[in-house]
Amino acid sequence: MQLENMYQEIILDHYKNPHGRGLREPFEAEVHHVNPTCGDEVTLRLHLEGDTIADVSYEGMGCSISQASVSAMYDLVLGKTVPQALEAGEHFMTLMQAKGDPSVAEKLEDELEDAVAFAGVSKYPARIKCALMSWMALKDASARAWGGPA
Amino acid sequence: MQLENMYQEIILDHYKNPHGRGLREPFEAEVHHVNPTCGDEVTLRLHLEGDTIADVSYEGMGCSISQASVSAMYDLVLGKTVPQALEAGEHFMTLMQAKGDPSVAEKLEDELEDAVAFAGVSKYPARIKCALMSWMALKDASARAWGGPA
Amino acid sequence: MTQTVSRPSESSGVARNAPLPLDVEAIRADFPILTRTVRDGKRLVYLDSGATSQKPRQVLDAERWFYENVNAAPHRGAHQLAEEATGAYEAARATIGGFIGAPEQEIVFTRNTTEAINLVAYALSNAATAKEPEFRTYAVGQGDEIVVTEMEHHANLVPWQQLCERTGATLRWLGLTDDGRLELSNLDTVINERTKLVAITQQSNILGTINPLGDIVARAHEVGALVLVDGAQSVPHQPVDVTELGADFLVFSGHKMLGPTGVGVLWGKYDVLDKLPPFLTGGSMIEVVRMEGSTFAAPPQRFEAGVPMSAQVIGLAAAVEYLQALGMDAVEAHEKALTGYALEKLAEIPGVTVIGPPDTVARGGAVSFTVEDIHPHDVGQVLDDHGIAVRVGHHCAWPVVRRYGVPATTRATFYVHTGYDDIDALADGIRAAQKFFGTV
Amino acid sequence: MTQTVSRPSESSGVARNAPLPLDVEAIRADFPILTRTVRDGKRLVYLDSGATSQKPRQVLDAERWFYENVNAAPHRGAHQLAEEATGAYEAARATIGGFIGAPEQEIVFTRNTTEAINLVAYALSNAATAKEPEFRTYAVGQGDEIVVTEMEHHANLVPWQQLCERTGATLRWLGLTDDGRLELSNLDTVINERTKLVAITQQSNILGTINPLGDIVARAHEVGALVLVDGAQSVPHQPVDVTELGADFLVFSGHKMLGPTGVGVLWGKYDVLDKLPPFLTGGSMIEVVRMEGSTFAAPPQRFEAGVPMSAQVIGLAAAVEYLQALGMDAVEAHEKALTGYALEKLAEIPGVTVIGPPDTVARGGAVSFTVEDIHPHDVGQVLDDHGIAVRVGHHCAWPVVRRYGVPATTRATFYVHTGYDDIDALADGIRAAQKFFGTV
Ligand SMILES: Cc1ncc(COP(=O)(O)O)c(C=O)c1O
Ligand SMILES: Cc1ncc(COP(=O)(O)O)c(C=O)c1O
Ligand code: FES
Ligand code: FES
Repeated sequence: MQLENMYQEIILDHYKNPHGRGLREPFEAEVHHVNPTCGDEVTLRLHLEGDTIADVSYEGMGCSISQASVSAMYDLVLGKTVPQALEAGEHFMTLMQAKGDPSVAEKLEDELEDAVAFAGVSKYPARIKCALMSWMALKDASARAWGGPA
Repeated sequence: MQLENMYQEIILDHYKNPHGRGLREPFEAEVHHVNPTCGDEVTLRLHLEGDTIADVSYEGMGCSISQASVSAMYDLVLGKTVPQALEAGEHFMTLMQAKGDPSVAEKLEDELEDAVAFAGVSKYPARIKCALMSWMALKDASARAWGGPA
Repeated sequence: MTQTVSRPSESSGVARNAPLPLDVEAIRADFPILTRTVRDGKRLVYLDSGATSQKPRQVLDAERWFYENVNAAPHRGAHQLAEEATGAYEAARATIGGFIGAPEQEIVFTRNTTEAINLVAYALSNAATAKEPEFRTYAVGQGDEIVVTEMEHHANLVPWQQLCERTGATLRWLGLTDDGRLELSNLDTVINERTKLVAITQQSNILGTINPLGDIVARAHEVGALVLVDGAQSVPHQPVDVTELGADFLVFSGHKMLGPTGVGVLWGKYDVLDKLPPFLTGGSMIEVVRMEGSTFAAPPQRFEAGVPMSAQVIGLAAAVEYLQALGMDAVEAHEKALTGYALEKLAEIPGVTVIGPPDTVARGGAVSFTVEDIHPHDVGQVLDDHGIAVRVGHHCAWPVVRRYGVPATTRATFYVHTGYDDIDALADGIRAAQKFFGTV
Repeated sequence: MTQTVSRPSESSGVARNAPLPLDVEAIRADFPILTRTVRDGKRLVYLDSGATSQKPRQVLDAERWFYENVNAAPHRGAHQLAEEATGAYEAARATIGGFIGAPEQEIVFTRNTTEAINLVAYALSNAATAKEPEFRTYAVGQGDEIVVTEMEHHANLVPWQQLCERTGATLRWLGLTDDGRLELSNLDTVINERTKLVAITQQSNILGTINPLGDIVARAHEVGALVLVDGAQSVPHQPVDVTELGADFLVFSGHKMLGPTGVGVLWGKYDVLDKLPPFLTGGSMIEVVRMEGSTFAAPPQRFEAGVPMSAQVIGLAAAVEYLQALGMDAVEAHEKALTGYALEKLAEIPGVTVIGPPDTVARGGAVSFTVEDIHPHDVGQVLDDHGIAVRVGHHCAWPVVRRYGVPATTRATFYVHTGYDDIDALADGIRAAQKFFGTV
């Protein structure tokens, strides 16, 4: 069984008990992303205080991987500055391109916290988009809410 | 060498010395046919006296087979009634579908005269259209010039 | 023929139905890919023939024979290879036409069903701007209507949306009932005097529904509309005869019926084809070309521009011969038996809901389902881990999943090499998924 | 590499040129079809690669590998086969892109060159009716002009005539000089501020001419026009790099470059592709589909509707690798040597006239000729009887034969397996035709 490799305990926990779920006010940007291959979607709101992410609230339907990913992302980026969050997004992208290489996951463990559990997903090309959907939404929302360092 | 099979002496004679070539008056119908695969063409005029083909005059460019075919057709249909000529056309079509079967040619020898020499052409699918071009033109011209038995 | 490969599954309370009409074991031996294993040595249980079918050796051999012996551009060239290639290509056209009861001059080769549908859709908008009066017969424009159904594959929906966008025509559609059938109560208002074309699938790729085409064709022809039947999921799985169908167009894909990728078919009534302007233009479909303008060949050449997918056409003819040797009645009966068995097996599993007709009446072998509290993709992932290949998602029929209030489904589809053992594996796999995600 | 298979022909006064750059004997061993005989046991002398090329074993094996091991619909399905099929398909895209110096997301797969050109032509008319503002960027309409040349293949002429018919735009063209070159003296008036697109071949399939694209691309971009280069006869025969070409689109066919039938390529600059509306619509090219309307994926998926010709794409990548192993510089040099030799050999025969540039300067290996007082098809027939496969007719470039006042030509084209012996056979065959028809 290779299944446990992808569906790590941490992932199933986030899936069953998502952190930060629900759409909340206030917010500076709201985006809606769709995964065209499966039809799953996420609506994501971003609330900033200065450079800092004060809230990420979201709603949507999707598979365990996409739902767990947005929950783990919530934990990871809350309280970070936007540049820090975008950097984490880059790390997560690197993890998704690792094709299951454990050394990549090892190196990113500190940066990605729970989200490093998604390492196994990178062995299943059809699921990478699931894990990335919320990160793409966050990037998009950041671009709208935040003009970058002035 | 199978070449002689297709390029019968009779065919080469008609090609080098075509019978009835040239466009003449009077005529009741003029048609222009093109072979789209090679670009060759024939212009054909039909002159009737009553039911009888009094003249078939033609001009055009084309390969040896097409040129010899129109010349042999001229000999065959001149003086025939339109229904007789169309019947000869049917026989010629049968010959072209014979895939080189000599028994077909044998049976049609009386009806087709010189034109039976085209039997060898039926073994070369790409050349069948060459041999048929003038017969198609004649059929077309007959339909225009002649309303059929009233 | 007897079916020996599958043994009754111990866990099942459902009695096996009669022996399957096809000799599954013998057929499997013809499919090289079925000897491979997946996910660490598991037998490949291929239940995704609805997306694309696997190919028997006979089809691969036919293609290779073409390339190694007669490869040349058909209808171009006066040498022996070109003659033989042309002969093989046109003989294949006759074989494929014969399979659906059509004369060869009504068979147009396309890449797939999608291109065949687009061909018709573009011909109708081209008709509106054609300079040749005879090509304007079927012109579509403002005030005209095109009718589809809510169960169409995107391939039989989006091209008509786009035709409407190009021409100003309006798209209308027949809806669906709760049990996966067409809502026909408003047939006579949806299809009306303004309707120019009705495009409808014969078998739904997601619900399995087989539609009552007779009534729809009759109504369409009553108002003078053309009818295009999407046979992508019917022609591979049941006998289809265009003379009985009564439609104007039938489209299907080679890759879904044991044939190669890259070849599909548009059948059209000759008189209709003859009045349509060309779609793709270029070599081999012309009559005379001048810089100032061109005229076009008669069908089917008018619709086959450029050097064609010759080897694939030859391969598709071999696929047709393979199916004919099995007999399409037997293929249909085989899949009906499997479908009945699958519906029973799935009904036994708590939490599993089939989307589509619940029994085998007017129903083909596409079995879509949801599993309570597990996302379809996660179900598919567990099945994959067991070596079972299914499709997950909206199956290119997004409006259907939306209609039934689910985000997506997991879908199993059957074919000539499918046996009871494959369906047992599916049922066991679903139970494993429930266990894995802790929903039971 | 040395060339041992051909011996100097006794009858020839022309000295053999240097040893050929490619090892013809070794290459021939890769092509199964070259072992067959034609017309009662004669060696097949295949001089019709310009129509379609033969396929090496490596290409046929790659296709078969795909079918026997990973066949599934790419980008559709969550099982291992679908993953592997998608991986192979996208890896092939990268390989084929690399061959012309393009990133993979700029490579769109089509059936052939013809479809690729039609894709662009329809996208430009669809742009005029698109509801999305960004898709209207390149809209073509009344008052706009499309520019082609008089040497285009029908595939690069008729689609533009039809685009003009659909939109009311005007077609203009560059003419030809007596020695088979483009007439460029009026370049600046033919390509002007009204020009929306210039479509031009890199190598003429009938004259062999290689066109000076640099000047034409520069002028087109000066006036803001797009440039489409027809690479059907260049990409198989010479190194082509899109970054050096400077054009916006490049199109070519797999079957002319040792690849399978049924697959072609549209390369487009990403920024241009991104602003084009879709052409064929259906599955796999969408973003969101509702009954009321749909949105579309980014390129290249936007232009690849339906289940693709996956196996053929894999086969084309194998063909590309085969050509890369030979080296495209060597392929070009090889054909140049053969062309020079052929032009000399033909010049020796009284009554033979070459239509096209008389030497190898800016000239590829399509050698078209007429033989005094013998119709081209009759020449071809005698050659065929000697086992020599050539093409006869207007070669889908009817305006060219009309321009040079001949009804048609006989054409020999060369490729990697062509040797001096093939050209000797051609020359001998022409003499035999003259003898047979009694013109000498
Ligand atoms: C220059 C040129 N353009 C376009 C084409 C059309 O290619 P295809 O028939 O593969 O679409 C050809 C060959 O037929 C050609 O030689
Ligand atoms: C009902 C139906 N129509 C059309 C299509 C499109 O077929 P293709 O992708 O081969 O063009 C499919 C399958 O994908 C289908 O199931
Ligand atoms: S299956 Fe849709 S996001 Fe995972
Ligand atoms: S080659 Fe043109 S008619 Fe014979």
